Amino acid sequence: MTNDRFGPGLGEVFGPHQEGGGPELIQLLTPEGERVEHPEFTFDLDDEAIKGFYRDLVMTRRIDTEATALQRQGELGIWASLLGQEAAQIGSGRALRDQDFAFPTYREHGVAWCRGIDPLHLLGLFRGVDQGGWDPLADKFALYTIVIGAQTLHATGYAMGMQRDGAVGTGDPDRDAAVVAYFGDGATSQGDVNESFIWASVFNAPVVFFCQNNQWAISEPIERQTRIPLYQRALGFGFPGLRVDGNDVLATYAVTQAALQRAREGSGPTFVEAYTYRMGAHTTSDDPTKYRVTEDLEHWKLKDPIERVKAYLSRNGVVEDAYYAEVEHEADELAANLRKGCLELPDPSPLDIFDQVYEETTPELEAQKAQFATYLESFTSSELSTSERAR
Amino acid sequence: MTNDRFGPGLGEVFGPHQEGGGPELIQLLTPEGERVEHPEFTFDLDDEAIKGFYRDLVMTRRIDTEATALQRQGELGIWASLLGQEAAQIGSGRALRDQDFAFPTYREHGVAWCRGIDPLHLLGLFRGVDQGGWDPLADKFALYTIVIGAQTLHATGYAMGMQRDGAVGTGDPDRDAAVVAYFGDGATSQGDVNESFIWASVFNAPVVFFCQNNQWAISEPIERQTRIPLYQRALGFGFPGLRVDGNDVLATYAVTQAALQRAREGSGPTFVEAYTYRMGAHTTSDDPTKYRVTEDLEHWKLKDPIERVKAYLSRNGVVEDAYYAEVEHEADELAANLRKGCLELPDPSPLDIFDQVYEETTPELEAQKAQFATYLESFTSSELSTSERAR
Amino acid sequence: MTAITLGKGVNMGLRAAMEADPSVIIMGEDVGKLGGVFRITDGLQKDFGEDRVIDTPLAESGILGTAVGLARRGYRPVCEIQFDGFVYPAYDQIVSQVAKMHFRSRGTITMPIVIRIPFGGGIGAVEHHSESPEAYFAHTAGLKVVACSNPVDAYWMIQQAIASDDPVVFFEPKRRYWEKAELDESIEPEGLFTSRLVKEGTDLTLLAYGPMVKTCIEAATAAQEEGKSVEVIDLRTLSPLDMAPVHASVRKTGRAVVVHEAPLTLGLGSEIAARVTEECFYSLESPVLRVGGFDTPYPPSRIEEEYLPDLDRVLDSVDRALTY
Amino acid sequence: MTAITLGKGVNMGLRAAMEADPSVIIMGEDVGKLGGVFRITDGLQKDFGEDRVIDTPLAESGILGTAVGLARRGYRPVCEIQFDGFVYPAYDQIVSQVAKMHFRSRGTITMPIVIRIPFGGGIGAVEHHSESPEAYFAHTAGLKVVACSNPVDAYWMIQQAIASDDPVVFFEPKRRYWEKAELDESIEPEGLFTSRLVKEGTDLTLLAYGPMVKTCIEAATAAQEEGKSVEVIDLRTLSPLDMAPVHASVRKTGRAVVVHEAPLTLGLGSEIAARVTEECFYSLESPVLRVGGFDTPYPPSRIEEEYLPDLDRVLDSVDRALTY
Ligand SMILES: Cc1ncc(C[n+]2csc(CCOP(=O)(O)OP(=O)(O)O)c2C)c(N)n1
Ligand SMILES: Cc1ncc(C[n+]2csc(CCOP(=O)(O)OP(=O)(O)O)c2C)c(N)n1
Ligand SMILES: [Mg+2]
Ligand SMILES: [Mg+2]
Repeated sequence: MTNDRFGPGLGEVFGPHQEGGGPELIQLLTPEGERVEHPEFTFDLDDEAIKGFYRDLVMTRRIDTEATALQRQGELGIWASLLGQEAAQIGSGRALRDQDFAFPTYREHGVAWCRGIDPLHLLGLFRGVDQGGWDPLADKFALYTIVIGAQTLHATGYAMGMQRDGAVGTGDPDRDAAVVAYFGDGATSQGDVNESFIWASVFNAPVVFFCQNNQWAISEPIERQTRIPLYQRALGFGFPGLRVDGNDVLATYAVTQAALQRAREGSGPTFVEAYTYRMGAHTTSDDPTKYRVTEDLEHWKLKDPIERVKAYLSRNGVVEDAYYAEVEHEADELAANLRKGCLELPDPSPLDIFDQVYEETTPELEAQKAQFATYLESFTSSELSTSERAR
Repeated sequence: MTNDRFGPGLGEVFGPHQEGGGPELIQLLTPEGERVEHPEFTFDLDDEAIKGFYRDLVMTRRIDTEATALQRQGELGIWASLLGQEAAQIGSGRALRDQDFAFPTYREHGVAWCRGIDPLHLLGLFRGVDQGGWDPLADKFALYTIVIGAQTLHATGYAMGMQRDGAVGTGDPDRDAAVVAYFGDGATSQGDVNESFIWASVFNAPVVFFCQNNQWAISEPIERQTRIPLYQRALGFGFPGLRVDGNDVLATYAVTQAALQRAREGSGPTFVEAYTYRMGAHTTSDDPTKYRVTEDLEHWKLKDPIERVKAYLSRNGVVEDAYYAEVEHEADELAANLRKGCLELPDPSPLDIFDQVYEETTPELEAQKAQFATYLESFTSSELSTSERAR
Repeated sequence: MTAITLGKGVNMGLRAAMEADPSVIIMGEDVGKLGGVFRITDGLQKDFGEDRVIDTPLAESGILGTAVGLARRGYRPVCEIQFDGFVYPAYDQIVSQVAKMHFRSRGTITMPIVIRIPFGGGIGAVEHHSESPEAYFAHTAGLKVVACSNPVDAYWMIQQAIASDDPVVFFEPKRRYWEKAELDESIEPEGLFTSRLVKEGTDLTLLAYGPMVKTCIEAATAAQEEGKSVEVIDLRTLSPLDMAPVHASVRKTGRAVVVHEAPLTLGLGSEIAARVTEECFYSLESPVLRVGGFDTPYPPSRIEEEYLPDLDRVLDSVDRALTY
Repeated sequence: MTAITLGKGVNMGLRAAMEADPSVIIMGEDVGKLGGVFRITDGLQKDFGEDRVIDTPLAESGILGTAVGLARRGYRPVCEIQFDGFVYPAYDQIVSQVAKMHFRSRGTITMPIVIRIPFGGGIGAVEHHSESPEAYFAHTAGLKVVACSNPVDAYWMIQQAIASDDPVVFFEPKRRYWEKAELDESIEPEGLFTSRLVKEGTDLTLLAYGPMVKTCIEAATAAQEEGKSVEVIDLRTLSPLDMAPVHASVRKTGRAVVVHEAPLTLGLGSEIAARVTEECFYSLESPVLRVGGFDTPYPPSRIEEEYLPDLDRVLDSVDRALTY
């Protein structure tokens, strides 16, 4: 890249890309739990808030481990674990205001928690009883989007709607709103994601592009998607890009908060790269041993997003050990309820699907539904169907 | 953009975006026809070459005006004029070596000229007798691509093929090859174009992305596609972007030549923004008076790509006036032949299309062809078809 | 009563919809100052402003993807796809997002999006400008698909499509944009998802939509001179299909021919033939025949008249069906 | 003779093709080290290197678009689409570029590209992972479309598809990946674009492809116990369709039922029903019936067994046809 005639060399502009995130990494809480200063960003909440973050982080991880267990026991078809990404999600999720709207991928269980969504509602999609059990509009949290990148355009369009509703740049903190679009490192290669950057930039839409760079897209390392630090992508589209330590809940909160505020004020989009690591498999169906070495894992264990908060709380005597036990206990209860609720999730009725295709159903579907109903009735409990006999 | 916390501000990085292309504009020949120095790029050919460029420019413009006339007279269904973009196309087209491959849009008539393609072959698509009359593989010039942006991925894939064939970075000037992908300012918004940037960057493919920023995408000004200078897009993908005066054939040649050489050597992709202006309508079907003011046109007339070369040749006594007359005469002949050839272009046979769908045709198509043949035969010259009677 | 073109009908319908409902917005390439390459949105940006008539960046997926977000925010986007052949970059957003959102959310989210597509050939255009992709959408559960064939329907159907809380792909027969008819706004329109009998007959039923309706009426008229009584139905709605009038007609005539510009294989004709045969098996005196474009890409325009079904090709099939 | 699974059959076929022809390359998401999410490309990158087995960036349009360029350079790309529901971002490149290139260039450019798509439901997956989009491609002139139903066909058909100079969309019935069969490589395979009679019968003809072939054979066997003689044809090729054996069978049995997982409307069943009716009109004792997925998006997996055609739904239609 450093060819004079083709400068500016990226190195000169951004400094070299370094292991561990490089000098551009914004950090406010070290892995050891020490607060550090950053010239541009400060965490402006008190220790009570950090205490709350700790609870959020633990509860979120517990939801995740319980769901993983449920999958192992065959109660879920699949589960996408967020292990290691809790801080990125809680930090950004807690920066949202009521009137803001979040567009998740399929992994934002921590953000859902911040939106006040009953974790049980997250399980439906993975158990196969629905495609998301919450109310996306009431909870201001879109349904999980599995088609990579598609939601970034939805987020941008929604943000354009906020502009048209006069919900941006009014100066009224209860009114000014913004959107956050979640996506992964792999998603940055999709046309849709890049188109959303163009729309957001051209229309100056109030959207924060929050990319959790967990270093992997299933088996593909980040090098398959980019040869420069991801946050620099934004510069090519004319809006700022920042890299924050995604395992640092304080920094993630501070940066997302500032980016959201910037959007709410009408200053346009920001790209936030939360530099983190996918500690688990891509999903419960995946086998990472086929494509990555455990050294990385060990290395990242030392940067655990929860441990550093606990270290901070303890070192500064913010909480007694009792608090940890309390939270543990609360997490146990949550997990137990989650498990109980999961097993009780009702299966959908095959006949209902016909009514859910359209707001105004069609004669064709009515007919198919009626025919299918008759067909189902044809199996009286007494006589078994051939296939049941076959089994 | 200049918000400290969200720096680096683009202004600091690139300098402000200014009318006329800004300080970043690479120019070697002024509109007045004076050679100027550039710190990084020099034009290393002699006056003979410039004399040749003049001829290329004039011939190309003449092809264009003749085609436009043919359309007005109903001999072509539509024509996409390159008026004003001749230098961008001749400068880049002449920088190509035999072994290089070019992927055009629908407007690269000047590049086709440089590839030695009979201008008559360009007319087929617009007359509706074929979809490009040349041999894309033999001429190393792909068929025109109308679906905006699609060809940039083809170009990148082709370049990846060159890599696999060991035709890159061998140091053998007759072997090392590169690809140039042409596209417009509007095309930069398409997902495909941005995906091609990602592929080229990640695989370090030998491709030059040559964007003719003619300021318009039909009726939409460049502001609808980007809020920063287009060449800066490349920086977000990790390869260099440059802005060259697209009305300066010398600068365009020098920059494209250097970018191609860089690609051939194995140093990867470059984005070249040729800053120019669409002097005519989008196509003969378009009416620019509906959306743009004539002042701009007047302003750009002063930067005409041909006039400045003529001025240079005359001022430096490179040619006698006789030369201009010669070229004019040659252009007249070319135009006359083009017109004659156009009128003589044979219509395709309706029955041939069945054989062109597949390399190995299918029984279904054979049957449809046979049935259609019988049907056509059913109209003997004696008895007219109902529709003909109707007419 | 004023005589308007089909293009003007859409334009007037859009204007009426925007006046009636401030949540209606128009998005697309060149729909603003230019008024669209076919001038269908002419004058709308001037009167409703840049916030409601949006010239978008050049990317169809972006248009549909942001429309999904705007719809979720309560807007009713009307997206213009400049030409039939350019809808494919938006295919993923249409098929996986627009079409499925209501189902995925079990009805909590509606997608009142209209996708306007000028379609079909016959205007001497270059490749990708003359296609008939309607089957790609009619095969997609969650979408509704209609096609107008005349100025009056154009005016009413576009308003009904915009009023629909379900996504509607709205096909406009571009080569009929300049066809004229009298519009009497006082006459109430039928429902959007209904077929219409446009010419009565007793010997055979011609089924068509969009550009082929005119061709079929002409064919029926020509057949009449030869003593053949041909009934013509304008299907108007392609998904859902309104088969009741079709079945009634075929039970009467015993013969049917489906006509469209789209390639034969898996075109609408295949579905209609299959359904008619299922429903009217014992009434059929000949198999349902199909006239369509050939199973090739759209040809260079100098031979498009040979490629496209025309009066003679329709009459040829009518004869084949009648003499079966 | 070795017993192999369907998945292994594709894997072995890919390996054989890559050994036979150095221009064959594999592209896709996770096809390298991981060997694909279904392990279909397992071991290939290790043995053929990263230049021939390419882990691509995460973008399907990019995969197909660069494949077009590689094909033009003389390569034979085999593109893996990870799941059926993720092919749509590549739809534009497939429909407007891959399918039309040979036609546009009047034969000077061939597109020997294979697009591998694991398709269909029944594996308890989340949304977008269980779709049957084959009709979207079979309606597209310029593409050829096939579907394998068993390990032996998987092994041979993938090699034949790669050897084809025309683009082939290759559908793999993902829920049958683990089905086993004996492979005898010494037995010459039939042509790629041929249907196959897999079970003889006299009363009715079942037509299926991919995952439904097994279901139909089971249904035919069950019917036998009830004294009904059902013939089963594995269509194998969806575009072109190999109708000769189908017509021969229906002329014999007088009745036919087409079965697929894809939604009924405009599914392959519609085209097959229309053609069979056109060709065998006087032999038909009942209309050709269709069994397919309902015209809804694919449902949550806990009820997919109800949504998908199964033994009973097929038998139900068989009875309806026989008693028509
Ligand atoms: C359009 C599309 N293509 C492929 C897939 C299959 N797929 C699911 S997740 C995934 C990797 C995503 O990686 P990334 O964006 O980094 O998100 P992460 O899973 O790491 O959170 C892929 C390829 C998909 N869901 N959608
Ligand atoms: C995918 C697609 N969408 C829309 C169009 C219609 N269209 C043709 S040219 C054009 C504008 C292209 O602008 P630009 O990329 O700047 O190239 P220019 O015409 O200025 O050379 C549009 C929208 C198209 N050809 N393809
Ligand atoms: Mg990732
Ligand atoms: Mg332009």
